[in-house]
Amino acid sequence: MKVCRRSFLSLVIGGAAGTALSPLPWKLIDDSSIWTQMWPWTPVPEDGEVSHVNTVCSLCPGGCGLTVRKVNERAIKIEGMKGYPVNDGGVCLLGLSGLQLLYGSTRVKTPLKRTGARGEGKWEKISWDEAIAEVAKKLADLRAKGLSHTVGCIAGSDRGTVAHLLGRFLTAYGSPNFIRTPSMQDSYEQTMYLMQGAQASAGFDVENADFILSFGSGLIDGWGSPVRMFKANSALKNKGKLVQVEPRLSNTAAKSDKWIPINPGTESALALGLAHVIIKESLYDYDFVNNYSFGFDDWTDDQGTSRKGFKQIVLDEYSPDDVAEITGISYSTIIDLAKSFARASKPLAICGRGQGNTPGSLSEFMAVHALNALVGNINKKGGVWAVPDPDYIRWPEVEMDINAAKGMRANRIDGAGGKTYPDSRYLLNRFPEAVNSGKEYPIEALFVVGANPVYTLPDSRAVKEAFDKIPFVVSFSSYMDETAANADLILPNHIFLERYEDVPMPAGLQKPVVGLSKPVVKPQFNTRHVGDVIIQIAKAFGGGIADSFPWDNYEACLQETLGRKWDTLNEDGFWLDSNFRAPGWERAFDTPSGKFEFFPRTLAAKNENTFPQFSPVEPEGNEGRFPLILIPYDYMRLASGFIGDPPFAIKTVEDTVLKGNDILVEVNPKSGRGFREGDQAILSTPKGSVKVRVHLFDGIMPGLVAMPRGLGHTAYDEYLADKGINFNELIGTVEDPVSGLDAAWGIRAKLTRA
Amino acid sequence: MLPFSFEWAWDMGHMVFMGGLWYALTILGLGMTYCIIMAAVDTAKGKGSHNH
Amino acid sequence: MDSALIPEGVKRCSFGKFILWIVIVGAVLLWGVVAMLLCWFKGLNQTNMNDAYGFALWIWADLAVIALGGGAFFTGLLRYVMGKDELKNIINYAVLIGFICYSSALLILGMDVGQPLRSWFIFWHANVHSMLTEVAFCLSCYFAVLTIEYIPLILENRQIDRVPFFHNLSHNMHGIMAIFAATGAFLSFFHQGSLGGTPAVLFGRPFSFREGVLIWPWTFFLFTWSAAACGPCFTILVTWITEKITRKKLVKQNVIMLLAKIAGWMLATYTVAKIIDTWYWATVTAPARGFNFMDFYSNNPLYGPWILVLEIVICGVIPSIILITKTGRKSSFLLISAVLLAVLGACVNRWVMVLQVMAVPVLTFESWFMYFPSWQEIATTILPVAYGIILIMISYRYLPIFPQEQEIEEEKNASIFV
Amino acid sequence: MSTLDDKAKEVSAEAVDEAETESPTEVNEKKQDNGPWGYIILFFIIGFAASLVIGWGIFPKVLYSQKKQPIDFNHVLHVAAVEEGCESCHFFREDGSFSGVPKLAQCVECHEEVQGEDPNEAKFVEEYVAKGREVPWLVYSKQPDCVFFSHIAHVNMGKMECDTCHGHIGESTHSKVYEENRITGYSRDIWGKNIAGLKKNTWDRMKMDDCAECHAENKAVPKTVETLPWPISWMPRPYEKPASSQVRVQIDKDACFVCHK
Amino acid sequence: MKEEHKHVKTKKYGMVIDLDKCTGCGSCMVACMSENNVPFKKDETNKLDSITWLRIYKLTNGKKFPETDICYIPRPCMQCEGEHGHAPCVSVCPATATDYNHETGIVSQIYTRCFGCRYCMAACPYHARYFNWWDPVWPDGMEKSLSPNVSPRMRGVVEKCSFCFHRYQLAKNKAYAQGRRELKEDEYQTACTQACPAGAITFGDLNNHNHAVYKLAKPDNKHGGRPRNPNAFRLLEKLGTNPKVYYLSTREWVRRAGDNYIKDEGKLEHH
Repeated sequence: MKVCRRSFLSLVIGGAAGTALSPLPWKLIDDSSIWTQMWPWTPVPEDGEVSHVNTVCSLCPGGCGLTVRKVNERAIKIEGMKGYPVNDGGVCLLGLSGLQLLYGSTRVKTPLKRTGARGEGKWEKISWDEAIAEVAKKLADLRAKGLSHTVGCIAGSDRGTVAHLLGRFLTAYGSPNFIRTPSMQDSYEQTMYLMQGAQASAGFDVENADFILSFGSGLIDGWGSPVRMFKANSALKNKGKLVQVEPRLSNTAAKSDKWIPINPGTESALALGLAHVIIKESLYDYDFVNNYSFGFDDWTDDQGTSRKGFKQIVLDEYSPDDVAEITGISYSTIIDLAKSFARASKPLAICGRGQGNTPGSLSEFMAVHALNALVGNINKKGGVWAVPDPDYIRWPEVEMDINAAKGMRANRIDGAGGKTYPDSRYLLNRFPEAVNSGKEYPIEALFVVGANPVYTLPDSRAVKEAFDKIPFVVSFSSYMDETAANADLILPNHIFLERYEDVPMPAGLQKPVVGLSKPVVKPQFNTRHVGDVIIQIAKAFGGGIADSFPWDNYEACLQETLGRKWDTLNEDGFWLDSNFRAPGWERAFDTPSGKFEFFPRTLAAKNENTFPQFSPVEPEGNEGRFPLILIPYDYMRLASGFIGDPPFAIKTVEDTVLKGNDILVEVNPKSGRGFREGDQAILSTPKGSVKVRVHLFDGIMPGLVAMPRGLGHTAYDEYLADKGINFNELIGTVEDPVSGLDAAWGIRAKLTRA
Repeated sequence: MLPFSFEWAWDMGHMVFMGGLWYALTILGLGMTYCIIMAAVDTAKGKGSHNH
Repeated sequence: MDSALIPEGVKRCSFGKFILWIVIVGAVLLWGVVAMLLCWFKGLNQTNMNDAYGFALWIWADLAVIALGGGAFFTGLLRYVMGKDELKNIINYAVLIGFICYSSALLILGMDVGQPLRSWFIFWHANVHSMLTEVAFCLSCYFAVLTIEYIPLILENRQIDRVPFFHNLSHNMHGIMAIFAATGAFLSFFHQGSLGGTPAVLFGRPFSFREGVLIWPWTFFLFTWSAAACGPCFTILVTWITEKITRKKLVKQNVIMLLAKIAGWMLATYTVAKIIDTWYWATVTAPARGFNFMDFYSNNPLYGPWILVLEIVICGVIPSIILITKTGRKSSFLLISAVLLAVLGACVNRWVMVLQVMAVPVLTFESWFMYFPSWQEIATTILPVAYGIILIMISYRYLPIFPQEQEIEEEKNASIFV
Repeated sequence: MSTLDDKAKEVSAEAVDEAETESPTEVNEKKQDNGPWGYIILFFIIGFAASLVIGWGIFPKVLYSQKKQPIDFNHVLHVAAVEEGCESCHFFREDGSFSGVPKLAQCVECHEEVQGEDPNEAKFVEEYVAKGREVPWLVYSKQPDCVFFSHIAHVNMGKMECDTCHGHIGESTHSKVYEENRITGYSRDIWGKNIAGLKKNTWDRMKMDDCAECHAENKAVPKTVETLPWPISWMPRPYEKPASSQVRVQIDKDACFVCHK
Repeated sequence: MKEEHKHVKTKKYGMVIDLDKCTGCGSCMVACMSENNVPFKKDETNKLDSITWLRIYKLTNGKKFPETDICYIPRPCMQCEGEHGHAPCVSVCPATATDYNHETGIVSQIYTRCFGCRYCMAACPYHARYFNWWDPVWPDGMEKSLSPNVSPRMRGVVEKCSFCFHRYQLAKNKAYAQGRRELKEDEYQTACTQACPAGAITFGDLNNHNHAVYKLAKPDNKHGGRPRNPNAFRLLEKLGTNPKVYYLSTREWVRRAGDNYIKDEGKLEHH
């Protein structure tokens, strides 16, 4: 026993000595640490040949050129395209996160058909043939019943071949209900139309302006084409001034040369007050006003009635004293601002709040635009240009059969272009109400393309209700967004990095530009180009509908449409109308008077005293019950459009905006008495109550509560869903009396302890 | 620890530091070796086999 | 039951009682082990540390136990090098406490690093300019010394001692223990110092940054000094606690008195040095970097000037006075209060040098960083305490830790008979 | 409790046993069979030898898994067929990156149809060329992800030969077995065939120390770069003076980033 | 070794960020994350465990409405030079996992060498260093977007901005292919510089008088690189970290916010 025990011990000691002299322990120590350096669950990106592909971003209306770096077949980095007329190398964080959308978990990977209740998230994978057959059958049934006009389509854009294909399909099928999602573009288009008689978008030559007066436009918060605005803003530092009029210290306000806090909703009063000073001090552009404008002085209308001109009205009613009272801006500030604006060599006044995702009051847009007219900064360098759409889509007339013609005679469901709002083209804000009331007719089927109305439209509850009333909703979304989640059928589109598509006219650009999205990588999933799907659905119908789509597929259609531009686009990534110059003042105004109309005659004939006039848009709610006013704010790091923030972007959001899943609302310490930083609170508006946290911020006017847009998604993936509150749940719509567009800028609210 | 590591470049700090370290290690090592050997020798001599 | 293993001539509680206590403390230990495994397998996300609080509770615990384990090296130095022979009666226990402290420190370090399997890089790819490298080297070397010092104690177990080889080994080790002790003192001096240097070389952190001499900031010396002062205090404290629990006098009072007196003088001189250091830092070092003294002690929910008063006055000046005066030492109450305060002082000092350093904002636009440890951190910090108690229990029961125990027992019995 | 108790008893029993029986007969025992020492030494040797065998012999076999290349490749045949040596297939791209193992597209230039009668050739064309699949070659010299290595800096600027690091792979007629470390996933060629990590040739190992060794050697050369040739044994051809005089071999300890990413 | 340095024009890559132009839009952060395979997790609102090599701080001047002002400060790694490469973080690293590269002036971080002691994080006053508290996890499929030029970090190591050093390497490869050893100014630019829509970031060699960064910051390289442009400042200049990131601002309060001052006037309250 003794021997045994000692021998065993000896064996062990010998073993240990031998092991120590063998490579075993040392190699194991080494290898185990190398193992920690190469943990199999830490991915190793594959290396390979690097290449670059140029394409154009369509995640927002900005339309930036992108250069995508690839390694073999993988796209690994998005960068701004150098030399692209919009962004020249710069790129915003949403564009930079594009690969997370491409490869992300929010993608709809194959056509899906709902199996559970709406929004329950239960889906059945179906083939493309089945999906297209199902849509075609549904549409054919409706058409057979004479209900073709009850089919609607909500699209994120009405420009470019895809939007035209959609519109064309609806026309050939027999529905007038193509609706574009609303933005400040609607108001600017109408302003252009009413004051200048132009069917055009407003382009802003911000690069050449030397004094930008912004009425709440978030020039560096994502307004217009964001990257371009950043660049212009930087350039302005050396040669000009930016004055920001806004109740909250937005980033734009903070970076401006002067921030002028204003009582919210009184911007047009300020514009008219400034006009007052400019006119009174005779600082306006005589040449333009005398020779190219109408309605400045008193005039006589068609009925022979003598009407007060812009000058007289402004001088009578908008003295700096009165305006100071309305806006809360001091008398001297108004005078100084008016003078420095008018004395600048290229002053530019702009509006459209925040990122310009909401249309706003038409009279405000016109008042601001009138300022540009006063200083003659229209259609010239450094000013506002009326930019016509690039005219390259020249397709043969749609072949409408009887059914189509009948359907097209129906009134639009949203009332745009109707009796009340003859000059409006799309009024999506009226859509939920129209569907819910069922006054006009029910909507039996709805297509949603490049839009996420369930999330982005104000008054979420009404929108949801309307969607519940529509029996057949088809989403073409590439992502499982809120609208897709509430659809019956999802026909996922390729995302912009996988498809060809023309991207015309970046928002606010003063030059007609067409960009081209190119497939950077092969489609990653079983998705299909929405253009192809439309063509295939049309073909499934046969007859006039099919005949209206003479192309084999979308790419053929696009090539044929672009014609000689195709090569340029493929090579350079964009086509720029090099002949386009500032339209100037001669023959630029297609108004009844042939001049710029301070007082739109078309409007004046119908509706007296709509302009120039400060007609405040009152925020909804009772002041007694809701002592504060809730306003939204936009912020570059939060995408508030149809795309939600990808993981990288949401990661950048500060903890004073989002903490955990709680959204923080900004309140001035004066209004937020009793609250400490980060306290929980209940924020209520007439539309609903939500739980928030309080962020005390001196940069916001007392009496206001500000909430960022872009949070509160219920769809998408775990990186975005259920974080914060969607502002649209808390606000309703206010119809602009002239345009019918949504003019709401805030809503009454109260903040109580949680 | 070992001067052939790639990033190693001898300087004064190394000399002092490593000198101190190896000095200590040597003393400990030699001391223990001494004790073990002496213990073995003592055992062989028959010391310590006690009956107290 | 286990009487054959218990040293001769001493009494121990029943085996059942002993096991019961082992199980109770073992449960706490197990809790700590579970937390430790969580940290190892799931990573440091189990803690509440963050990018601003990269060093937290563990590093504090580390610094604190090392400071308190300083009793081993200092007592060893006094006993073997300085020739304070009386201390042989407490050196065993000092070594045991030191062993516990240092093994705990190494264990905590093993948990604290993000990649424990690579921690040998600190040796292999050492950057000798880093205080942490010096700490790691000296710490592991000194731990080896403590092990060497602890081994003879184990070998003196009644049964092991019967094996001739082990008996001789222990005998020989005792023979040259002075050399080991001297080496240990040398190593200890440097790693205690390096730990002091660790926060003090952070010139990006004006709160902890200290000027110094050559490569050594003042806190290098202060830490060694304070460990030499507070370590023996901890030894006295633990001895006292052990005596209370065992309801037995284990070390004669003259030994305690001697150690207390030396510790007292160390503490007194340390406190003076610390005051000078603090004054210089507050008036010269920090202001040169744009900081008012009060910037470090205001505008936050925890760190006020009180912590400085606690550390320097209450846990420095007061125990110093008690320990250097004979009357102070004579009173059992004052003596224990003083060593307790001194121990607390060392802990507070290490706390300040780790946690407050992390908490103080340096960038003007940042605010104080506050942190509360997660249960995993707390459990793993308590783990060494449980482990230490168990090791003391076992050692006390089976090893002749207290050479005077039998003598005192006999004297007591004799006095009864008289 | 009982076990501890038993053990204690056992120990004490043994001790008693030892004390009682051994001591008186100690001298005799030693004389008779040299006591327990013989066994002790024997078992020590057994343990020692066994662990050496395990450590040096069995362990390496267990540590590495063996994998065959999907296609047995004959370098000799290919080198003979191309004009520019290694660079015909392993070339530099325009951006200075190194192409490494050829892609299928390159091979297809010659191998669209089956050539010759080698079954490997047939397999290659059938399974990969016809199906358009890339061949999953196993790369012997594959460095881990954390390593950045610039081939062009060494080949073009440093005028090094492929052989120096890769050995005479161009002279191989078959693909050798690829050995993969089961723990780390490394190719064995990185650590080297020799389990002790010893090497004879510059290409025997590819660990960081091997890079360092070569870089350190270069450090020893005269500093005035223009007056080289370098006295470096592996430098096969006369040193060519580079366009710029700033030849600098990375030798500084601060240059971690040069090779790590 | 010293002699050899003479043959190489040592670079001092640095950055100048114009805070008047910076809009706080976050492009630089995302460009950096996307370029450098920075991981992300479900909740990133705890900014103390959220890895952003380049973090944008939002500063306020602390005044009441309507005198309030805000400014954004993008903060990459400052690539401190300290005195002769004695950056706060470099000398403390026990395993030489981080080092000051004298050729470029960039502070390296070798993830596979780092064993996660976090001493460097304690040393960095700018909080530019980040620890991988979690395993990096990319949602299914998204690892396709990872760049092979930067290796993804494993749990338990520290990482930080490298001034996109891999871009320097790749640029050099490209130059080598063309037979050059020197890089032109625009050949090596960081991802954030390239992406910044406002053009607020400038990157280049602070030793090279022709480079834009030199012209903007006018560093006094003889005196620890102190900026001679009166509008330029560096963060925590007084600590002697000698950072290579310069900021420009015409606003006095912003420049003051860059450092601590003894006298209370103009000093920001801790908020």
